[in-house]
Amino acid sequence: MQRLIDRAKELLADGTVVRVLGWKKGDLGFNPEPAYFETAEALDSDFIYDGFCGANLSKYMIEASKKDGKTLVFLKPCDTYSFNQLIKEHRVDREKAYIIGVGCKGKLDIEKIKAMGVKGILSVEGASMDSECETLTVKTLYGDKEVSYNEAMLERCHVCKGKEHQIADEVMLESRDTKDAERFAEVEKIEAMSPLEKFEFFKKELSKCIRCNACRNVCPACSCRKCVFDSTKFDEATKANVDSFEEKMFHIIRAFHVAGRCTDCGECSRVCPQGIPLHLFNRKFIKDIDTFYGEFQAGEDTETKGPLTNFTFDDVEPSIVTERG
Amino acid sequence: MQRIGVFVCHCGSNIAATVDVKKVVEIISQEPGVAHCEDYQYMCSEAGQAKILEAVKEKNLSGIVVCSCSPRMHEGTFRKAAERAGLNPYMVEIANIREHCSWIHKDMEEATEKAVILARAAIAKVNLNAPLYPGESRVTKRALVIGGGIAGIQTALDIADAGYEVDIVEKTPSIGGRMSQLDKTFPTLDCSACILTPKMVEAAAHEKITIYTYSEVDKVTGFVGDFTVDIRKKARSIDMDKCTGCGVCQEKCPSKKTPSEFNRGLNTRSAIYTPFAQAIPNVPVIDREACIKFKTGKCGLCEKVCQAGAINYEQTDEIVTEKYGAIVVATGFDTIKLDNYDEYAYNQSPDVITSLELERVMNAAGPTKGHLERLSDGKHPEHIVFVQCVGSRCNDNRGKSYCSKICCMYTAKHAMLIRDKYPDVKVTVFYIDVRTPGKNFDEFYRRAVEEYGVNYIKGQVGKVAPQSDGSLLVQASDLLDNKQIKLKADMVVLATAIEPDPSVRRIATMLTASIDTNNFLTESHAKLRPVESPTAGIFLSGVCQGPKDIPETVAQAGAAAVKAIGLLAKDKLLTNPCTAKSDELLCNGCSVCANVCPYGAISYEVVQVNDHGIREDRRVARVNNALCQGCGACTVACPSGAMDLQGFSNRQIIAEVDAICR
Amino acid sequence: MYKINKENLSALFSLIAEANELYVPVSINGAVNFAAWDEDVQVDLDTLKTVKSPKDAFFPQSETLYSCKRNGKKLSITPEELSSKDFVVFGMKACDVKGLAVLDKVFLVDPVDSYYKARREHGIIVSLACSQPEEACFCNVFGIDASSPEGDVQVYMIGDELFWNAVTQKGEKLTEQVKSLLADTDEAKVEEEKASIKAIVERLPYSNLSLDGWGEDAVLLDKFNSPIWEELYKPCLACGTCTFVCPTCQCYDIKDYNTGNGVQRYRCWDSCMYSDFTMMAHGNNRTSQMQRYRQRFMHKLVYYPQNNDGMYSCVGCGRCVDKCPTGLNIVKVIKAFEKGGNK
Amino acid sequence: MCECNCNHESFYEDTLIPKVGVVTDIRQETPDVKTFRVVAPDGSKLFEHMPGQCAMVSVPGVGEAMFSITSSPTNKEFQEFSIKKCGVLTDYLHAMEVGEEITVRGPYGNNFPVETELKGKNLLFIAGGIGLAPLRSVINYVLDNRENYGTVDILYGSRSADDLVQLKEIQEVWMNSPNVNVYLTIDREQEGWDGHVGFVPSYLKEIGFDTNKVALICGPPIMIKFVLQGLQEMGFDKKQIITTLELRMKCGVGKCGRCNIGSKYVCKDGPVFHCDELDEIPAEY
Amino acid sequence: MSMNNEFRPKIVAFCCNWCSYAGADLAGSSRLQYPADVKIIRVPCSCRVNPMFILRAFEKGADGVIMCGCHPGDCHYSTGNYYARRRMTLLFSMLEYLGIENGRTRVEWVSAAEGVKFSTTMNEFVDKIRSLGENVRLGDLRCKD
Repeated sequence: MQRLIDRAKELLADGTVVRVLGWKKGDLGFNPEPAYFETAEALDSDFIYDGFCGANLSKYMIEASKKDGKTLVFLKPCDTYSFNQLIKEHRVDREKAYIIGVGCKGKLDIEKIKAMGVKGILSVEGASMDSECETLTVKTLYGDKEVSYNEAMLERCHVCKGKEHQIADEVMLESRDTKDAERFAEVEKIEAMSPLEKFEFFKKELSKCIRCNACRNVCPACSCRKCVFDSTKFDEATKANVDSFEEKMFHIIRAFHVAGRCTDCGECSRVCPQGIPLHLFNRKFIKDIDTFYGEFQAGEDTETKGPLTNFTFDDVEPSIVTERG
Repeated sequence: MQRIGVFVCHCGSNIAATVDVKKVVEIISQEPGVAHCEDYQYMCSEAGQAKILEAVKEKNLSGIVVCSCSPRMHEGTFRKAAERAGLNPYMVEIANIREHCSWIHKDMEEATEKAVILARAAIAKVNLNAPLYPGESRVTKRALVIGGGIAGIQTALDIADAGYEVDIVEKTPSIGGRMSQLDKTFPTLDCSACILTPKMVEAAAHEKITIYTYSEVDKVTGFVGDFTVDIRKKARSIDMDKCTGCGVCQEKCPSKKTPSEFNRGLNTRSAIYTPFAQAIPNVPVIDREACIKFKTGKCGLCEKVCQAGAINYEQTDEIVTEKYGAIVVATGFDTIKLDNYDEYAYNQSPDVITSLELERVMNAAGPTKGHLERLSDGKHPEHIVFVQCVGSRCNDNRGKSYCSKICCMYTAKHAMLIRDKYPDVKVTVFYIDVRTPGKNFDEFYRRAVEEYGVNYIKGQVGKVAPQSDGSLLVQASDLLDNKQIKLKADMVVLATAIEPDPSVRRIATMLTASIDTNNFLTESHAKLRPVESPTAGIFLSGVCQGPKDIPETVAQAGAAAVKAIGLLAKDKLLTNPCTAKSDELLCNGCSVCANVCPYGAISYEVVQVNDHGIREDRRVARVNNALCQGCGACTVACPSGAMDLQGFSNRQIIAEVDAICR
Repeated sequence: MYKINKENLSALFSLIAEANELYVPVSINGAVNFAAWDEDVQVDLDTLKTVKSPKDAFFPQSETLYSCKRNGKKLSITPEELSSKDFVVFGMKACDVKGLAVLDKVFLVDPVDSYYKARREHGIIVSLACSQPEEACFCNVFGIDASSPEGDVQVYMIGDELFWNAVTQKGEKLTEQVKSLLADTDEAKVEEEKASIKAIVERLPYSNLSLDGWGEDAVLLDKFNSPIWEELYKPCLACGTCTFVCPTCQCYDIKDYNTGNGVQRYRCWDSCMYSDFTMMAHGNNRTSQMQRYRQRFMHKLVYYPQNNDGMYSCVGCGRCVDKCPTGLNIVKVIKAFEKGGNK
Repeated sequence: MCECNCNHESFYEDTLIPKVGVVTDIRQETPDVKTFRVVAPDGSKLFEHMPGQCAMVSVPGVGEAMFSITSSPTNKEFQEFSIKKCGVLTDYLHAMEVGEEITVRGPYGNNFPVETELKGKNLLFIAGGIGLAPLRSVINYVLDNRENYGTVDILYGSRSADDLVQLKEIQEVWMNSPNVNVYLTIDREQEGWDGHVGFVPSYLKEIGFDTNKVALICGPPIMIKFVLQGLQEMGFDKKQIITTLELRMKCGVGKCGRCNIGSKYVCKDGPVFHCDELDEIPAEY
Repeated sequence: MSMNNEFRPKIVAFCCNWCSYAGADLAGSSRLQYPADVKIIRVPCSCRVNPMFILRAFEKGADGVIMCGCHPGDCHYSTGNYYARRRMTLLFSMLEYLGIENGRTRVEWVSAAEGVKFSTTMNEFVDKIRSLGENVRLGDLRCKD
């Protein structure tokens, strides 16, 4: 981590960048926040990069692109897909970014640690990039607990897209291979359910939704200046939290709008205060796109036409859905 | 919020018989925003339109809903009426309560309820309508005629005479079409070739007309006034400029076994051939399927004998791309296949022929040099039986439901000609009805019966059975005497139904012109716009629109020409104002809309915006209204809803959905 | 003081549910929230904090105010019926109960909100002491005693037993209804538990948070104009998580829903963090996220206290600390100002 | 359930539940301003109010917005709202016909202190454009209780002569009332206008009022800013100047959180403020 | 709605102006019957149909939604229906994934000549929706009162 700070200071000092977009230490040791640093002092005192720095900083680059001067941004391998996609959509300015691709050993989900019954967490040791990242020692008000690093990882890290950065000016720190699950396994499990089971499953999950919009606002693909659900364009800005329909509409359309653009960065599921596995919507579209139109990974590059802005003459007919079922 | 006037049309009894129009008015009057509601017999009539004008003036209306026939029928009429009333023409919406309601439902209560809902949807939409203003587009002063039969030739001549360039595309090696296959024409008995050939020559010689024979339309893009068409000139294997039309190649060609298309397969032709002697252009083509050179690589005789050196085996298809302001479809017809009519033994006996084949038999240039003879053995026939309505007016799905219109007359013609030339031949005609509506038609038919002693029997032929002695046994019912009869005949001539040329489907698709279930091209209005397709800039000439005889075809060809001339005479056309429009405050500049636009109508620019106090430079989409055709692909691709389609906006469609589902 | 064995909880709930609607913390696929009780739900009293505070039992996230029908040009209005059935919210924590006191000062002051008032009148609160407070808790900072929650009935979960102490008349009435299941007991164990809770509270990481410079006596414009806000707001996503999990946030929107047969005018939670919150026909009071971010905390820590005799509009439940997607929260705000000399 | 729409006596009354109002008169004031007269379906007045108060006018399914009540409380028959066409709801209202029904709830907010502070005082009204709407209520109240107040000066300006609202009343009633001076101005020269031309703040300076007055001002923010400067230059104390804020409100009852500025809720504690009070709250209005 | 003996579904049909709407017109002028439950909304092209419209219809109480456009290759705007085809395939697949009954949504390509196909399709679709019954999984309960 010190290497990151030193390199950032260098780039600030030599004028390559005028600010640094990274993570700032939280007050509890496991709640860092995305932050801008403009001085060496600030970097020294507040910068952090460890297992809890899950936040994908690429979306912040939309605002940073409007500012004068270059911004140094730290992007994990999975974040770089989002950044590429944002370049493709003209939402960020490549010229305004100095990208340090930063290694990743899998990011942690404090909610998962809590779900293991660990209460009153004061600090977590073993999450720094310097450590082995195999076991975490959790100090709590009610004694110390040992937790497996792997088991505390975010869902997305178990289906990691790989250690490669898709775009970067330089790469620092080693990454670790964390993939130990099939990306579409969960989707397939649902696909195998009966219609009623599927419906009950999603109904239950979506009944938790509080329409806080965290999933949308954190999503690098949901970069609309004004979401259709906030504008009058579709007369659909209703805000009501009614189980019967609103959430379904919101989540289906949100997933549809990011279909072919979603890089599967997993931020939506990470931030959902109710722990709704929102990636299951996006990943379903990804799976369908792969099946129907050939494999496609959004954010692999900045040029390719997305699957929904493309077609072939012999695409499958919509009736495939009925025939398949 | 509009002040809306709703007008419910009875359409005589077309609507009013199934929809309780008064009740619709009663219910709709109570809808919010409806300031006026009335019904009328015929809204499209002058008096009906006057009602709109009056109500707009009196009630200060700002939006109009007409509950009537399909908007494809009268949307334009009512838009014009609104314009005369001082409203923007796009403040009109049509609720289609005829084609989509009264005509397909029987239960009055149900149909009325549906009519109310359709009206509500239109009201909901018009509430969100905004005035739209058309832009302008230029007109290419050149017309394309697809099909080089009498219809196409006549249309081309008329357009060319008015001073505009015309191209004819004909798929066979020569222009002339079906008419060139006919022997004589009713009711005057002129020689068909004698009246057609001069027209063919005139067309070929006309400086404004370019003829592409052995060619097909490959691709059509663009829109009224500005079509771009790719014409595929199929490889003729002959250099047209060099060929002198001497005909030696055809004589020498060793491959002579191909059934002649022109003679309806009654005899054969060579692999290198002109379809008939008077063909225009008088340049042969090589049928590569039949040509020995193409099949085996050996031969090349024609090349050797051609003194002009016109044979070119290397020739390939050539694509000519040309721009047109108007397109006339004149693709004509063919007779239906008789595979479903085993009872007539058409496939079993060569002596059962179609009327069109009889034309060739009777023709001096035909397979029998004009001698009437049995094709099986060349024997002079003693008795010929004509069977009417073969595949026409059919109520099962073996044939066509419509009347082919020309059969009664040409059968009378055939019978008369045979009796005139061969008084010894007995002629019997089995008919269901004899239809002779036309100038001098009935007189003509009566002459056949009265002067020439043709035996007309009202009845249906049940079976034609070839006999071992080479004759045919015709079993029929005599409907007037109500008895079964059996006749011995030497030849049976089937008045086979006609159907649009099969190529028309592909052409209609390219032109986005509508066709009906029988593959006839649909006219824009059955009565009032019979020669125009609903697709702007596409006109209909001849049998492609419906069965007709020659004078009717020529009349329609002229009418189509006049419509095309009317279009070409304009310097500019008003463009459809229902184009996409981007709200720059919502636009993300993500380019997704441009990615799906088929017209390249969307570009991006950086503009300074004031978004509720936030001033910044943004990359935003701009729509070129001259290029945008209003498909709406961009509006769905746009995630933020910044891109919307004027006239079919998101909120308008949602308002319709809501109104329907409420 | 009464007690009941935990094994009998289900019987207790079904007895309560006989005469009342009953809301309890229910776990749905791992997320615990208050929900209507029935025999099939998975009651979870061990998780300290529900994701959403139980405020929506009293101030629902969405509620219809009235329906409006149009008949020709005539309008008719049918107000929604007020809640008239008693309901019990079982397991509210001290902070959540205090949260209602904060809402009371909004909804029960003139003009009184009838919908909220009806629910308050019919709502019976069974509060549960926090035997294991967690790291994000700082209710003590606002003078709330986690070991002795307010409410109509206080409940303690100690070992295998649940201790039941009716505090108010409503509480007594409820106690009567379930008395058949309760056994008399003394307060010894409860006192022990209280002391234990207090001891833990003292060790909480935020227990010493200082509110100096905030509240009734804050210099409003100094705080408002402080440059510190500029430093704090940037990671904010402008989502509504903090406001929707908060027990004291009360901002709402009033909107129409067209059902096809008429219009339902409903009220739903809104968030002052949303970019379009103050966007109104006549203009927009707060156009930047900094302004909106500042508004939320100024309201909780300055405006509200100044209007309500020093009572803060924060109860230290720590839900925003737990749930903010980018690690922002009210504690960080208070600390930042402390570091900046409370200016 | 009660299906009546006149009174809800059998019902609880919640301030969020509106009353049905019938539009009995619509006057086109300017090209984009109409004045709507509203009464209860039984013909009675919807409610009583004080000058400066506002009400929420709504068309169900279309929208709801706050408008100041422009009629004077001394009018015992009806309420009036002068509404400028500027959005979905106002578009709808402008398309309405006499006899249609809307919903109204209120009155909301505080009022100009006509019964306390202003009594016996000389009054100076300064309005720009549609800003006359709330002041008209006060002016008519004052004129109807003429003996309770001193001199009345009215300075009113608009973009053009066509944009002056309530012109008929100004000319026929106000100009003919005792001890009332009306000063009209328009921004730019216009054919057929022989009155003053120029912006309100500069006209204010030209006229030059003495400070023995209370000034009541309402208009676009830019006008208020310069009028305030002008008045202070003339020696007015901020305590002598009363204004009413733009109606950026939603619930009207000080709870929904939108118009919360500092410790004030504009809809409840305002919209009428003394200018010195405004200095004490954050500049978010 | 379904109270009086027979269930009358609400069905929204989006028809492109050039092919399917004309096909529906032809069905009309050919007097080919199909149930009045079907209400047609005219759109310029199938690519104008936003998934929001379809979900909106279900929200407001539709029991089935069918989209008709020109046959692939025949689009008046040349490519519109290709985009529509991908959009609808993905949307329908998602709806199926969410447990919405298969068959409540359908896409059919109907040309202007296919009046018979239009009416047959509508008859089939109405039968299908009748067999599926009322749409409860995607409707907004507030619209049911």
